[in-house]
Amino acid sequence: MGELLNRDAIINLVIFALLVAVALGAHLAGDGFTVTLATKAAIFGLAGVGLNLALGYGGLISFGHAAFFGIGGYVTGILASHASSGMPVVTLPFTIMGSNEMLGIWPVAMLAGGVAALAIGALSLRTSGVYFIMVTLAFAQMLYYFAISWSRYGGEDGLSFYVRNTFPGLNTFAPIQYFAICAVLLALALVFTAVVTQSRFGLALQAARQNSQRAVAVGIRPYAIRLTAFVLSGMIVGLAGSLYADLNRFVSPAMLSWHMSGEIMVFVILGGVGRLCGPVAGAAIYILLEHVLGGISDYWQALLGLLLLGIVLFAPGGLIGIVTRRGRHA
Amino acid sequence: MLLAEQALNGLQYGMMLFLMAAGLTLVFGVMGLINLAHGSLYMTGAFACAAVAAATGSFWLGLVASLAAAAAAGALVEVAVIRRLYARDHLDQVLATFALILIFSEGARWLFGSFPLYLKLPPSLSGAVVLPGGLHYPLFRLVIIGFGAAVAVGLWWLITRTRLGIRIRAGEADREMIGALGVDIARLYTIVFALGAALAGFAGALVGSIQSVQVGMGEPVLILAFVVVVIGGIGSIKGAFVGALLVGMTDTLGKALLPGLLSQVVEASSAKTVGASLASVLIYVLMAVVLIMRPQGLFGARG
Amino acid sequence: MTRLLELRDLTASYGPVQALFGISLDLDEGQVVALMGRNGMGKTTTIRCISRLLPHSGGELRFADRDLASLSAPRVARLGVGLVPEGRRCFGPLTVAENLTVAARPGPWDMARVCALFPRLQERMGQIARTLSGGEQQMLAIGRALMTNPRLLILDEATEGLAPVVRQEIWAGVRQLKAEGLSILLVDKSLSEIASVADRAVVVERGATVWQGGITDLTPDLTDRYLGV
Amino acid sequence: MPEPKLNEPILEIRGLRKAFGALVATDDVSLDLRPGEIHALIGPNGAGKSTLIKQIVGEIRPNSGSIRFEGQVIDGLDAAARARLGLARSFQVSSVIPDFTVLQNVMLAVAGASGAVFRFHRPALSDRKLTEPALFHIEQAGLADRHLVQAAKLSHGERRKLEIAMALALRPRAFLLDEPMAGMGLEGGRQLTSILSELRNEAPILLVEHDMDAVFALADRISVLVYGRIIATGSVAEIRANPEVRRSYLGEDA
Amino acid sequence: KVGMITTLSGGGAGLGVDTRDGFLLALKNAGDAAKQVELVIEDDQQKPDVAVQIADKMIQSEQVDVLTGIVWSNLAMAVVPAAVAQGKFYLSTNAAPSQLAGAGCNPKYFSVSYQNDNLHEAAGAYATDAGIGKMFIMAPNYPAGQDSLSGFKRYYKGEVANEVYTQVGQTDYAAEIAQIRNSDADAVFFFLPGGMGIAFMKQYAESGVGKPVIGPAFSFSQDILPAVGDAALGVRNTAQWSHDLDNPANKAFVESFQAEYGRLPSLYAAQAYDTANLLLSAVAKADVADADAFRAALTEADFPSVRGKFSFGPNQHPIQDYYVREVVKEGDVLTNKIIGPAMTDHGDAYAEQCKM
Ligand SMILES: Nc1ncnc2c1ncn2[C@@H]1O[C@H](COP(=O)(O)OP(=O)(O)OP(=O)(O)O)[C@@H](O)[C@H]1O
Ligand SMILES: Nc1ncnc2c1ncn2[C@@H]1O[C@H](COP(=O)(O)OP(=O)(O)OP(=O)(O)O)[C@@H](O)[C@H]1O
Ligand SMILES: [Mg+2]
Ligand SMILES: [Mg+2]
Repeated sequence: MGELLNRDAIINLVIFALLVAVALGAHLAGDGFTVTLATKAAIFGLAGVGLNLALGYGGLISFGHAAFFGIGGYVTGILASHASSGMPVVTLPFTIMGSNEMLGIWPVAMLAGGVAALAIGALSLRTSGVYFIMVTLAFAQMLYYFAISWSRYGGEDGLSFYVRNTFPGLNTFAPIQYFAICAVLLALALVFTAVVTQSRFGLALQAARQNSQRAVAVGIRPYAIRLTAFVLSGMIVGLAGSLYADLNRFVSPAMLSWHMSGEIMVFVILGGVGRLCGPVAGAAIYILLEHVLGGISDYWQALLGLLLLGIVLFAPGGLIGIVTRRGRHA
Repeated sequence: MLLAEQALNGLQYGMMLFLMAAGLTLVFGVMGLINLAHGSLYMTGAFACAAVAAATGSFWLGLVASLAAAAAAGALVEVAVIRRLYARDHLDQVLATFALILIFSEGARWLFGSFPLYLKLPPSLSGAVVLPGGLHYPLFRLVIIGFGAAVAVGLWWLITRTRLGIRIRAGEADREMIGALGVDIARLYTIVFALGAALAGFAGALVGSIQSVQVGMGEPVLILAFVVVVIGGIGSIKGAFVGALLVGMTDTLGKALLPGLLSQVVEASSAKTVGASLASVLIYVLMAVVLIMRPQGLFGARG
Repeated sequence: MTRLLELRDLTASYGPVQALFGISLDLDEGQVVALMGRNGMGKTTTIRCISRLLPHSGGELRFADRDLASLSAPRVARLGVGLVPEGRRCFGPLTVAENLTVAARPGPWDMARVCALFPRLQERMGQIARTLSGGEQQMLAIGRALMTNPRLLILDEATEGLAPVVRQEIWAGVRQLKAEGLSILLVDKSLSEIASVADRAVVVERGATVWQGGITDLTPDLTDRYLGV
Repeated sequence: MPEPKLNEPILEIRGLRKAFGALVATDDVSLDLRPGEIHALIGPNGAGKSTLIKQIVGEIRPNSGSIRFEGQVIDGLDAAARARLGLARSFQVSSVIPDFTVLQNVMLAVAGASGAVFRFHRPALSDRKLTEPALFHIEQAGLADRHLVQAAKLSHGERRKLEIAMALALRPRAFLLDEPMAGMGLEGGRQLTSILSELRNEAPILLVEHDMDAVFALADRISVLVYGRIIATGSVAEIRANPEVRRSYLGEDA
Repeated sequence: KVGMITTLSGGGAGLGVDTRDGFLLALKNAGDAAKQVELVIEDDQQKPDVAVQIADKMIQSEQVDVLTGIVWSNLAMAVVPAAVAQGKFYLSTNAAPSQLAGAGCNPKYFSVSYQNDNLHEAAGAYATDAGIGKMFIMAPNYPAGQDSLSGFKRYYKGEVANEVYTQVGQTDYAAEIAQIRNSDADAVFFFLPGGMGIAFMKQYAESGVGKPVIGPAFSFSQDILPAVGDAALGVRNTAQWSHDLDNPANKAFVESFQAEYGRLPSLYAAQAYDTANLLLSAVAKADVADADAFRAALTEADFPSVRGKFSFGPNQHPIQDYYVREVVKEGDVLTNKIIGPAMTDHGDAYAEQCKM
């Protein structure tokens, strides 16, 4: 087993290094846009890593993670827009001012994502299987429709905040520097996931996924375990949402839509469910395909569909599964 | 009077939802396959109907074409793709059928272009009739109610009263075992999937003729259909039926009554928009409440 | 007597892991053959191959003068192989009645006869199989296989979890089936019962046939060596 | 928790009742389990034995009646809490974590029993507090050379052994074993018989079993459950001699 | 160098395709004069985030000077502010949200279409002129919908019988139609873009309610009419353009469009056609590199508009005439016919908030 673990570790390192190399190479070649694409891949990868914690390790097939992504994004957008207008976000019961400091925004975005995940998870986890998929979707849809009609922050039109938030010592507007921020956060999330999933908690989480009756019989409460994983997952995805808002300097209800949930899910499945770097590989490939195929034809989505289909049918372990030549694992 | 009409509307909307969800109930509820491409089959039926109706001038031929085209597409998809997915977990099904959506949508756009198509009701089905009590009501909507009820009864009978239905459910419980007992479940599933597809296509044609026939028309339907099936309880035809009516009623009455109710409490101008926002999330609230109270849906066996 | 089932040096694998290394087994029409061996030696795997639930990778597999290698599981079942699998595997969401009818084929076994064999099932006809007691499920699994009116009945630990009285009934049933001319392949741990009903025994060890012969030739030193008794 | 006095029951069931619709599966059952004993629970299929175990471990709620465990009323506790108090059960139909190896399965039981599953940093696989006891119990259950095999790839009998290893790993105050002999094979059954007769010194066992050889060899006391009611409790000899039990359960065998 | 970001895939692709085709047609018709213009086109999939990234790419990698083509307001809000902040010109072929007309106006941002409220205002003005006493008004519950109803009310002097907000993406309107039937309104005004409008019109026609309907051109534009079918016949709708507008530029446009693509042009095609011609007129007069001169050249709006007269107001939004059209059948083809003016030389309500 140790040997295999090592091989997995190497693959994980290679994937991450590839992403960084692409961004650096593009930067040196003066191709800012490719750096932006790599940044997008890193951010979506981060969202996927977050979802993977719930979905891959916990078996919680959430079709509503766009909710946390969007919440992270809106927190960022709202704080940033208040920072530029100088108006406080709320005055009662205490005053919260806007902020355009990433270091200030991130914790709020994660907290908001976590709180939302706590609320949604606490209710949704009463159900299981397909019902869980649908309840999580329902909660995300509620937020989506709410955001569409919430005219104070742009409603369907979304909320634009023109300039990227700041990070001490860096020029966040330079694509490569912003990429660096995202890549470091992604790396931290990967390390965090790796540690957590191998801990006792990770063992219990995976056990609860596969056979909760058995988990109960050895004294583990699956509900508490799952809820914890769901909240951690929501926090990571919230952070990703914040980064994504900053990438575009814009948030809109599209971040909360079921398409977004579906896409995050696709990254995870594409890369390989329950594999550490799977979502990163999945997001990177998806963006690459979208980009390459988009240049080939107007009907590129059909090509993308065919490719995805090929992967599901012939490489059930996702992309990483192809590399390791193994099916899905725990 | 208005309330009566709205109640009738709710009933009719529910029936329409059931018609849209019927094929899904079969494939998702009974066979246990998450088929996101259900909306694509629905779209296929609508396009086939529109194309054939335009070519021949006959709505009825179009309806036949919708059944045939969707069933054929369904059978093809089952044999080429879905068949390999039964044994996989839900995630693979999600990804594969998501891919199918992309292929179907772009394929339809390639064949029919990006502009919505036209489906016209034949004169014998159009216009409004006067119901007892003096209510004017569109004839076609009454027809939809009739179709919905007929499909509900037919499906219920098929699933619970025929050996085909028992075998499908057995296959869903333990596919390998039913094969070991001599039932060729693969062919059975192809048939059932094609049947589900045909129902979807049929619904697409009917609903398309009072809405619009265009690329992407299947997506909102898809989510609604899932909501309906899940509220009712997976695997239960009765549940899907009740779920559809419940969702139809909730949505219609919510839209009709909430803004008015709210404007009695809060100041009028924002009441309209707030009320409308609430109405639009109402069915999701309904679903969440139902599932939190009864985690296996209204009529579901256990999850 | 005609040869009904014949396995010659059968090999099979689960993915990369080989589980069968050479199983040979003969069963004549009307015979009862016991397949014996310790836990994990390949009894169930052999049965899965016969039912074509697991493709074999080498050797020969014939049933009723046909090579089964190219046939699907449902085809083999329709040729007359009735399986009572290890662990029952009743269709949980279906009722008892539905479980019995789902794969029924015409023949001497029908609902009435199965109920006569297991009165307990008669009482629980409308109950969802998932909620049956373990023993009730076992009866249901046997009844379900009988309803397909097989030529060869395969019982993989079919008396597991049954109360002694019921177990005796099942053995009585097996003897009755045998008397009616049904061929039976069975796996069980009760040596005394096997001795009383089986004609032949096949002993497997680490996925290979190590002994096969008449049941009377199965001496205590053999059972000691291969079954750990 | 106060140490229970010798011979005071560890587990005490009083007036338990559970109905599924019209069917009364547990009908006013009272039963106890004393230190150091193996108390066998036998009865026809569908008598309500598994249902009774499920009520004791908290998987299903009785309609009425009460359960005391080591002097404490546990009616309000959920299944996980009861397991952590020291009620270990094995399942009639093997229930293991399919993707885990044998070792991981047993480690899970060790971790669960310790109550400390909310640990996020230390890698579990190299945590000797988990691996050492786990390996010990695997050995005990007779699976020694199979500890790195995925549970899904075990044969039926091996999985039954894993089930036992997990119960052992919980280091419980009482065992509730639902047909542990089933599927064990002759050799495995013999091994298990000797494991169980040792085990009773660690914690008493409520043993549901249809294998009468094992029951008669092991049991200190036997209770017979028929249609949800206990119709007799007594020593092996008493039960074997009971005509009612012979008729409804044992048959001509005994 | 011009970058066009528009919707070419997915459900909303029809509008983007017409935008692209109209624009390309203008370049083609211009012949050599268009040589100076290099056009790159990208699909935004109707997703704001994709649009932003394409804009980034066009600005960073491809170094375009002018951006154009976005169909949807929410995408425009995502792209335009950042693009003009980076010194690029943006010429809108369609979307023109109020934020960009008022306080958020920018010297580099021009709307060649209208301001979003305009068509609704024109409908309001028409309803007043036509002497309709009570109106039932309806729009989806999102900012553009809310703007549309306030735009309508701005110029409607009669009484609003009921104001209803529907769900975005709603496809069944039985409940609203029942409300219309039971209200004492004399006519209905609705703004329901895309498939929503098609569904509403068909269901309304089936319902037999029969109250006259007024709407902005979107639900009756040439790309959608075939799908609505005869249900649209007789509906009055407001627009700043129609294919039967009588001026030479328009005649040439409609003819060449039909010749090139084999279908009637829609409003979006016309707007894009005008946008391209505006651009060409400015390119002929000034170098893009000289932003001030280029802007001045754009402001003159010295091009033959298919709408006849066309000029820019102080916030660089059009001042133009709006017409009432009626849906008619010409042979087998449903199309619009102008029946009269709704407003003349109309600007927009936000111009005074614009400080430029
Ligand atoms: N699904 C599987 N994947 C991989 N290996 C398997 C699988 N099922 C069984 N095996 C292996 O194949 C070998 C034979 O197993 P089999 O189930 O045939 O044994 P058995 O003789 O029936 O034992 P038992 O008496 O315990 O039921 C065992 O070593 C087991 O570990
Ligand atoms: N959820 C349920 N709904 C309805 N009936 C049930 C349910 N669970 C169990 N039963 C019934 O209750 C009775 C007792 O079942 P139980 O599983 O306790 O029997 P058992 O004594 O363990 O039998 P066995 O020895 O065969 O395992 C059976 O008749 C069973 O069918
Ligand atoms: Mg076996
Ligand atoms: Mg039991």
